[in-house]
Amino acid sequence: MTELTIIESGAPPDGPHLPKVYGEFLLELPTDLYIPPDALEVILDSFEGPMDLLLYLIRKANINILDIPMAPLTAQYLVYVEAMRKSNLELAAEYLLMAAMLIEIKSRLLLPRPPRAETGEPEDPRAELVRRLLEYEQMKAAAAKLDAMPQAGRNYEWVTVWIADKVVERQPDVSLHDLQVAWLALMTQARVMQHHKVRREELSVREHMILILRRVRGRGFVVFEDLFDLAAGPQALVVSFLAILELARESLIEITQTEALAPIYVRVDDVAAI
Amino acid sequence: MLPLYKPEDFKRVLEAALLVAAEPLPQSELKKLFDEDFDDETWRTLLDDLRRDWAERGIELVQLASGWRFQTRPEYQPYMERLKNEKPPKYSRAVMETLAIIAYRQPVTRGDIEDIRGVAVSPNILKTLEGRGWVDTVGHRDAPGRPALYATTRKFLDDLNLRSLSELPSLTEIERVMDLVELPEAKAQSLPPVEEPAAD
Amino acid sequence: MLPLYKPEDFKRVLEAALLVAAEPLPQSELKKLFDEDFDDETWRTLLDDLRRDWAERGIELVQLASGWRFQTRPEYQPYMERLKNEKPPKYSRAVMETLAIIAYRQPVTRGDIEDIRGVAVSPNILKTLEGRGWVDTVGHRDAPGRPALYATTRKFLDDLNLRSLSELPSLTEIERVMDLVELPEAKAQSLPPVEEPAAD
Repeated sequence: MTELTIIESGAPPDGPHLPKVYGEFLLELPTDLYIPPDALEVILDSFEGPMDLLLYLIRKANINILDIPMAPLTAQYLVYVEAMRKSNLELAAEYLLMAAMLIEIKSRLLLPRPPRAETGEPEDPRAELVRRLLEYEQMKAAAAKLDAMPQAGRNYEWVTVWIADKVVERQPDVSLHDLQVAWLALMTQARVMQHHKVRREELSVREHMILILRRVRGRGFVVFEDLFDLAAGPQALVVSFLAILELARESLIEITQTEALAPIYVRVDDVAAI
Repeated sequence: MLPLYKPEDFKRVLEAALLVAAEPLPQSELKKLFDEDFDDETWRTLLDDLRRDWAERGIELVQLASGWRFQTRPEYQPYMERLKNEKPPKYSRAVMETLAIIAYRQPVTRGDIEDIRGVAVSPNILKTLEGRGWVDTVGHRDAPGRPALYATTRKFLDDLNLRSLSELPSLTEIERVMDLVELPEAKAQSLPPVEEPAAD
Repeated sequence: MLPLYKPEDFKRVLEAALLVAAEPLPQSELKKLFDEDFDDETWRTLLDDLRRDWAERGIELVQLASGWRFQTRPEYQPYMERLKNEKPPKYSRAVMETLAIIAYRQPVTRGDIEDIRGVAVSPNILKTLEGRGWVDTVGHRDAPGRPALYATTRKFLDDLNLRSLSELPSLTEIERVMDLVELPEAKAQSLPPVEEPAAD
């Protein structure tokens, strides 16, 4: 913590031409007050409050913020407030509060200061004001920095590509493992129940049974030879033949031949159902 | 302002504008992008060129009645769906068992499935599988009531990434797994722990 | 479902998902896209690779507080604005100062903000910031009237292209701009040369 040790710099008014505001002499004419009266209102409106106005005055006059000459600053501030009061009746109460605070600080500077309990050093009546001014100025600068940062919608845009119509409702995913698990559960159950014999057999026969059923379905009589894909190789032919025999055994197809050496026809007897 | 010289520069601006737009952009709107007053052919070339750039991607540039827009390709849709905060749907055990029976024992009737599962098969189960396009009727068994015969479809194979039914995990394998799982349990139950397990 | 084999395939899905997303996507969300369980390094490679693909374009892939997102490059904004029907909101100094105080001093009550700014904070200012989704109430101070405590949101970070609050311009840096470095000098000037400055 840096202690503020500030030498009182309020000089007594000298010269008869200095204006008086609230009974105080202005030490110097504010250099920035020569503004056309209608413009004044606009400028005053641009202040964000008493802190902003005070900072403006301090920075404009190039005063060291750690060593504020209270008398001229207070005087200048009051000139502005007076101008605001004249042009705008609804002067925010904060401005008047600040005016009172400035006058209070100024008068305390003139009195002997009681030493502070902790350090034994006298507290500068301006310390709290300086702390607040610095904090406000810091936040004001931070606001300007934030405003300068790229902002969505102002400096860049979010990309959002249209999602094509939700054609498909989400379907459960099924993996081979899921099937295996389901089958396993069935097997376990079947063993427990001991009344269903599960045969081990070549799947490809079953697959060919379905292929043949699909080929024959709805077509009435199909020539037996047409059910074989000669290009598929001898193994496939054998499997196809086994499949046809199995289909016949399960009464799923009907195989007919009117006489020896006549064409063999295969038929699915599902006309009634279709 | 970023200066635009080459056709590529214009395409970049056009691309960015289309990726950002919330609505399809008609050509009249796109024209606002550039000071240059391109003729229709130039616009067509620019847009076609851009569309080609995206030919191999998950997003495509399409022309609709109301203008141009980028949208997802349907094939990518399932992946996009995954990011929606929903739990993936799951089939019930009954559905999965029915599917397994149809896959391994096809063609089967509902009665066959009920025999194996030991419970009645609700019509909803078969409807679910038919709705998915995984199962359909391939005929009717020549038996009282002429029950429908169910089998799995080509879509079932495709969706499970199989070339043929013979690529399903073989039952022998499944049963071996089952034996391994079941054996210790059965043994433990039937034999007192002190005795040596008898070879079977 | 479109099968994915090569890294390129995964990148396409990732790209599509990021282009489509309405919100920035964190890695935890991106992981849902694939069945494969990639490690962090693989993710980093995929995302970096994708970012490089877009290096020369009007759109860039950025990492924000809440995840990854595609956005236009600021250089392209003047062109994007030509297609916008409404101007982006321009915030008053009062709004920006309030935002700065909340951002740097959070959590703060309205009273804290008023103390710093020296003026009453109109309800509209906080409403503007809450409406934009940049600020919200995170609790109440245990004080008379139980005033609400305000803090900035994740969206605030996202919209300002930040990954965390620590990426805000540092106050030290801001103070340097404000000439506070003058401090030791000012002290030296105001103190009589014989006295030693108190050690702190």
